[in-house]
Amino acid sequence: MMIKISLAAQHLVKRYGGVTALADGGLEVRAGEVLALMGANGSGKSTLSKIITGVVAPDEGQLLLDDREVVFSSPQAAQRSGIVEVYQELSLIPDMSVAENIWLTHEPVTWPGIVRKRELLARTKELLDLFAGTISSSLQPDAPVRTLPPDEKQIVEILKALSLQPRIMFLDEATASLDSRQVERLFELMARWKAQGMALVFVSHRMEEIFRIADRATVLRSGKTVGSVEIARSNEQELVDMMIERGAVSRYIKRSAEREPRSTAPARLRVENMRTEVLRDVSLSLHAGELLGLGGLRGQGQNEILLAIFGAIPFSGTVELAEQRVNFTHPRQAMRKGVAYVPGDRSSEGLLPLRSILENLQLPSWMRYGPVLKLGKAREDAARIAKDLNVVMGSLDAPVSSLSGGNAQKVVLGKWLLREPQVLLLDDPTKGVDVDAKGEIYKILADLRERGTAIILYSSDDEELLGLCDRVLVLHDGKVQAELVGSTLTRSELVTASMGTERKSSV
Amino acid sequence: GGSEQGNSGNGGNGGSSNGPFTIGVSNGFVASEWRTQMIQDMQGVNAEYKKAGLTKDLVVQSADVDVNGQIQQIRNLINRGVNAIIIDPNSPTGLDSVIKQAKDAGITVICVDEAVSSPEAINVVIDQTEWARMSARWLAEQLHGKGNVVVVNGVAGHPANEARYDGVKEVFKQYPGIKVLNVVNANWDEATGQQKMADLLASQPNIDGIWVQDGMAQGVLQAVDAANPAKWPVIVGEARAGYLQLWQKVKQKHPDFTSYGVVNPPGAGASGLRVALELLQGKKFKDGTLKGDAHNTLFVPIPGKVDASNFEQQYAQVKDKPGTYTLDGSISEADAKAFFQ
Amino acid sequence: MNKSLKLNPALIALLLAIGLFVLGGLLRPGFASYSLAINILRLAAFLGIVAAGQTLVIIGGGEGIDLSVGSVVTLGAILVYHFSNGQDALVFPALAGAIAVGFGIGALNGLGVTLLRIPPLVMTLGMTGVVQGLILAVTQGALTGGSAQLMVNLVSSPLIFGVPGVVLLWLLVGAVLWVVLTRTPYGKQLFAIGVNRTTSRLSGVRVPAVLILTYALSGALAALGGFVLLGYTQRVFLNLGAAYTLPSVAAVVVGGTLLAGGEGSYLGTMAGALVLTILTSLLTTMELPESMRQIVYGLTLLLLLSAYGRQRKLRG
Amino acid sequence: MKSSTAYTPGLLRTIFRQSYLVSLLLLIGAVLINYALQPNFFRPGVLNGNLQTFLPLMLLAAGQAVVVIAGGIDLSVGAIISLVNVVIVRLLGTHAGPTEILLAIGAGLLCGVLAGAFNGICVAYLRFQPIVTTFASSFVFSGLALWIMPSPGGSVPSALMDVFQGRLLGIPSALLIIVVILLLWNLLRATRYSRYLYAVGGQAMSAYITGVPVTRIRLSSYMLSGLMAALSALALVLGTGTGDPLVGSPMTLTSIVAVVLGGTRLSGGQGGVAGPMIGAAILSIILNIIAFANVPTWWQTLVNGLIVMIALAGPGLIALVRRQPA
Ligand SMILES: Nc1ncnc2c1ncn2[C@@H]1O[C@H](COP(=O)(O)OP(=O)(O)OP(=O)(O)O)[C@@H](O)[C@H]1O
Ligand SMILES: Nc1ncnc2c1ncn2[C@@H]1O[C@H](COP(=O)(O)OP(=O)(O)OP(=O)(O)O)[C@@H](O)[C@H]1O
Ligand SMILES: [Mg+2]
Ligand SMILES: [Mg+2]
Repeated sequence: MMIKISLAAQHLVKRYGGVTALADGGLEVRAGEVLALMGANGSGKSTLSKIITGVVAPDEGQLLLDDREVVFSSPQAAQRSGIVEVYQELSLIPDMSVAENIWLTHEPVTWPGIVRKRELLARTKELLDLFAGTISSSLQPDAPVRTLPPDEKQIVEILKALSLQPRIMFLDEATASLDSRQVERLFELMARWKAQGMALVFVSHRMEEIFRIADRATVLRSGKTVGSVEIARSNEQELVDMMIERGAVSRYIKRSAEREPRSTAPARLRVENMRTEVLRDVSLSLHAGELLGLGGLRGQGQNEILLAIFGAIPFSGTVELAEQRVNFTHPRQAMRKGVAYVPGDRSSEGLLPLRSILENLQLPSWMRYGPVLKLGKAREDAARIAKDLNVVMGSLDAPVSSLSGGNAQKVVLGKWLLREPQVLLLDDPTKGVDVDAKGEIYKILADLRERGTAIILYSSDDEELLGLCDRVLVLHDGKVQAELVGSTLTRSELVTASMGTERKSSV
Repeated sequence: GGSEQGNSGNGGNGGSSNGPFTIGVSNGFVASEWRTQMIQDMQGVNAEYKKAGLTKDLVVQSADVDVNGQIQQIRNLINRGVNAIIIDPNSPTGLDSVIKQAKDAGITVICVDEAVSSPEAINVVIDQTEWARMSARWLAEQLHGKGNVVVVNGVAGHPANEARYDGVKEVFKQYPGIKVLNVVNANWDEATGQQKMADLLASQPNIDGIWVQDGMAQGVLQAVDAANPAKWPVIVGEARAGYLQLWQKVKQKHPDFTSYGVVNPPGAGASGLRVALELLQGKKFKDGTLKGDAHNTLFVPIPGKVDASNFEQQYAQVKDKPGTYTLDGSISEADAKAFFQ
Repeated sequence: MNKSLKLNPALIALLLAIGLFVLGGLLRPGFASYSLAINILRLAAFLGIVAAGQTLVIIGGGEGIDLSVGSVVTLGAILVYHFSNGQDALVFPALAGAIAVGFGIGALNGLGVTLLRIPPLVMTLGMTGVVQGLILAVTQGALTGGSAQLMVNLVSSPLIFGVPGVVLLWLLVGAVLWVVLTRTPYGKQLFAIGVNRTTSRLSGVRVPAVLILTYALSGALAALGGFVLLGYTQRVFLNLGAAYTLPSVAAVVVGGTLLAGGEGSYLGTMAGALVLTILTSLLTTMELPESMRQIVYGLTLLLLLSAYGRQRKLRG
Repeated sequence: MKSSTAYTPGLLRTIFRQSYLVSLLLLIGAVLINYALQPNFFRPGVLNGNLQTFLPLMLLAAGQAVVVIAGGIDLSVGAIISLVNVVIVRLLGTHAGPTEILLAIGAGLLCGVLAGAFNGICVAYLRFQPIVTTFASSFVFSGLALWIMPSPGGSVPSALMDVFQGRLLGIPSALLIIVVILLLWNLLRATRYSRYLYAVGGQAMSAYITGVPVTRIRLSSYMLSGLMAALSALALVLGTGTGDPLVGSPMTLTSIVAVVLGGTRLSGGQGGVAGPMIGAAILSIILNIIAFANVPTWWQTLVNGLIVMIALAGPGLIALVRRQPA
């Protein structure tokens, strides 16, 4: 049983050259409570938590642990005081096994530092069992982390933090890449830990999660802590108003009823029995100005469909664009034919961190500006699109890494909108994007749809699918489990279809 | 495990016999025209002996290897059961133990181009120190015993380099008027020599003489020619086709230009081969033939030099040769026999 | 990370070069002379031209590095020497041939790196062995040919203000590479690949093609380097280029290009080549034993590295 | 995309996980060819002699591998060999007794570790880029070597050399050393420290925020490499019986080729030490094969280069063939 403790962070400041990541950050959390840390993208949530867990050195401010001032010069120091974090961008070593990752730095050892392998595996098994039923059979203690899908990586990251038997645990967008069952399980566990007297700080952009799990919420706005509220005595509107200056809340923009998709017209995109390592005979068709959703649990092959259409992975089956058989073996060919793909993993698949916003926006399009580039023209076009998407940035020449999540995502979208694609493939474009930016992205999608762009949207957020899409294909185990449209396009239908007829193999 | 090597050679027992013998060659540095010419010379001489039924084909092992790699080369030759091994050593002392193993296996070991300390081997070399003294003396005399000299050496720490420079220092000691301004190492690389010389000329206007080892003189002369100082320094040269051709070219512009090149013959290898065969046929050296600390060194005469007196005919010989050809010379079979009882 | 340090490394390198030159003048009267300055420019030009391809390869990222440049320099020189055979008329055909061969060897490097996934460092190192072997096998050590007067004039003799042609040629290469890197789709894509290959591929960049082209260009530029070096030495030698391999990498890094790839410039490399050449010349002209020269050279290089090209802090 | 090589469970995996599998097969192949060309290859004397010549590079490759695993690279190992080599021989002096011998060897090893520490401090604490840092430091070390011993010379007590060239506990000394090194590595592999090495090489930032003392681990990897270089130098001293200020430099790049041949990626965080040692042996055996296959003089360098290239390309070719059908 853990002793009661409390942690208070006061007036923390962190600057990166020009950027001020955190202007006046603070929070207070006690044993046995879940504190929600909320705020728009780039408001400083991750920075605040990283300072407290010793990863980032603050420029100003102080930490009080049980009312005594403490300074953490390194992550180990924080860990020694029982403070750990589930990092937003994870802290796993790809080439090492699940067990090695979870126990790194605190392996059970005998003299002289020899690791007790058997005990290590046993203890790892215990931890994994906490998520039994929500994870695949391939998540074994000795599986290399490299081979795991994102959700299972996230789970390993959570267990890694837990294995340190913390007194205070930060979860920075730990649910962003989990599917609904895994989120359920995590919440059960969090409730248990809370009962055992652990203090939890929970970062998420999903309102419903906040209202389910959190006791209190502390809200950050552009680097400042603007206040804390008792969840029980608050509501979504209040929180959103605290998070963003303008009260404008995002609204899902449904297709205006009169302009139903002209199913009679020939399909813009048709896919027949597509097979890959994951997919098993997937067929679909998509009309101009239609927004088709892909639903279901994570990793059921949704992103394989998008990648295959985009020519990024090999597959068997046929793809037709505007009734013409195409056979893309490289994204370049798809791109040339007006197909665009927004990948799921912004930082590692969508952006060039070191390079400027301009170069990120123009990467697919340089060829258009002549053998010797007309940079003026390129800059104009980029500036225009950045304005359309109202990307909040210093200048086009600022490194894209200086943008917060939401704005970075707009840049990824923008680089394709510059090419006015006929078919737009989106892999969870609002993952880890704040309410405000989400709203803007929804609006962009609606405009594109009005202009006749055919869109396929995969989202891990069911609300989004229900709110935005004309049609939703629910995938399970590499097959289309159900097609939901009109009256059948409801939450309950979606959830039941997601689970598939038979449950996933559970260890 | 030298003793175990003993039985690993087939017929590797020296003593008196009349072949045909298998001769192994170990060369540890290939990126050098001098070494390639050395091997070609040996193959030429071996062809004679082969016709005479005295030898089989040479077993040549030639690769860029470190000392250790050359030890491996020699071990392989031992394991092939050759009758004699001719080594152009990468190290004067590092091969001693493997040479002993060869000896234990009854193999005759000859070192050429550069002497080794192992008493089990016979060194067939020119006297590198004397080779250097000759040109140093010439330079000192040209300068009438006084002037500022820069020295362009080969690879610092390489035994041949040190041996030669010792000779030079020895000579200059006798001429107190000669002041060595600077010593640079150009690693026996013409391009490097040219660049370093260019730097020296640009930064030191008062150079009266240049002593340079072979393999770099061409570059040095080119640098001087390019800088074309008001008063040309006296330049020690080398006995290579490329240098003589350049010499000829310079003479057009500066009729009074003269230089001096001492032959460092790649034929040393061939000389070594001849000595090896005498030994294989059981001959014994005349007393006093072998010199050096270990009394294992046979100094073959330095075949000659190029200077103003004989430049014309020497040049005539090489004017159509590739620039990398080195004036050569190796002892005849008769010369070789003369060393033996 | 640290903006103040990122402030245009090329400029820093150039200042360093000038600083070193002045320092040389103080340490050694006669060092900061016009003739030596010209001489340094000429020597820097050789290194700079060889390091041009190296810059491209390193910017391309993925541990990109080309250790075959030295051997290709030698090969290029040998080819020009042999096929031009001293006749002005044949110089440019021979040069074209040499560059084509260099291009081909580079392309092989590229294929090995992309298709066979051989780490660039060992791929290009292995290629060095193959090229050197080819030279020996074909020439059997007898390097025949001649260097045409035209070539000698082009490289050695002063054109304007005593500035030799090779320096102007170097500036030309510099200008072309500046355009290539900052004003062409290829350049933009090369930087993109250097930062993130997945993103690049998913943005329609043909990563392998760009990389193969890059290594090929490196080979071609190395062959060009062999040509100019031949114009200087007027004779070929089996190890003519060997001395340029690792310095070319050092020049790129001293020029502020990240070995990790995705960031850098050829202007920086040019400044880097100057820095290294000045340092070598300075050490040559000082009366030091070789051992001291080496130690000082190494320590100074380390000092230069401390100015920039440092990796990001672990703790933000 | 998730370039995740599919995860194969069970026994198969444990076999295929061995990073040195390919190199081991290559070694067996090379040995067989060598044996075919040189029937007396397995004679104890011959084998022992070969092992003695392979040993220095094998030790060097092992040290290089440690740095590479930890995400670095060391271009100064050759220079460290030269430095240690001359230090040992200088201290041995003319006729060394047991104390001088111990002193010399101890000082030599210490010297190697210090040189490694110098690299490590530059890379880990000052955060210079490894390749150029070690390239620069190599000048410092070889300069020191030249300063200590301007030209080759010195000698080693023959008793000492006989121990090395003969047998210890009935086993050829070289073989014994190789076995001991491999055992030590396996021991190390089971410790927490080795996991730190792999973590730092695999993902330094993740390792750091997990609490791995990244800076210290990087430093230690270079010190280990320095130590192995010193051992390699010792093996050279005992093999050649002399000091030579230039002896090491040709070995640097070869050691890196050996590491890669041994299936250890230069990107770090993967592989091992056994593979690189095997790689080193392969490189040396290639020389034997060329020697006994009667390759014409002028073709030896080319043949050598081609064999090495093929050996390097092997795994890639297999993978390529595998990729095609997909
Ligand atoms: N290492 C860094 N260098 C420069 N700027 C940074 C760095 N880390 C964060 N920032 C900036 O500081 C601000 C806060 O970033 P932080 O990641 O804390 O926001 P966040 O609330 O976690 O956003 P999200 O919800 O997208 O995770 C952002 O504007 C970000 O661009
Ligand atoms: N593995 C580690 N464990 C604990 N602290 C670390 C570790 N690595 C780095 N740090 C800390 O992170 C910070 C950055 O590392 P480093 O020491 O290289 O920076 P620094 O020395 O302050 O930078 P500079 O040399 O520019 O002053 C330092 O405060 C260092 O103490
Ligand atoms: Mg965050
Ligand atoms: Mg963020």
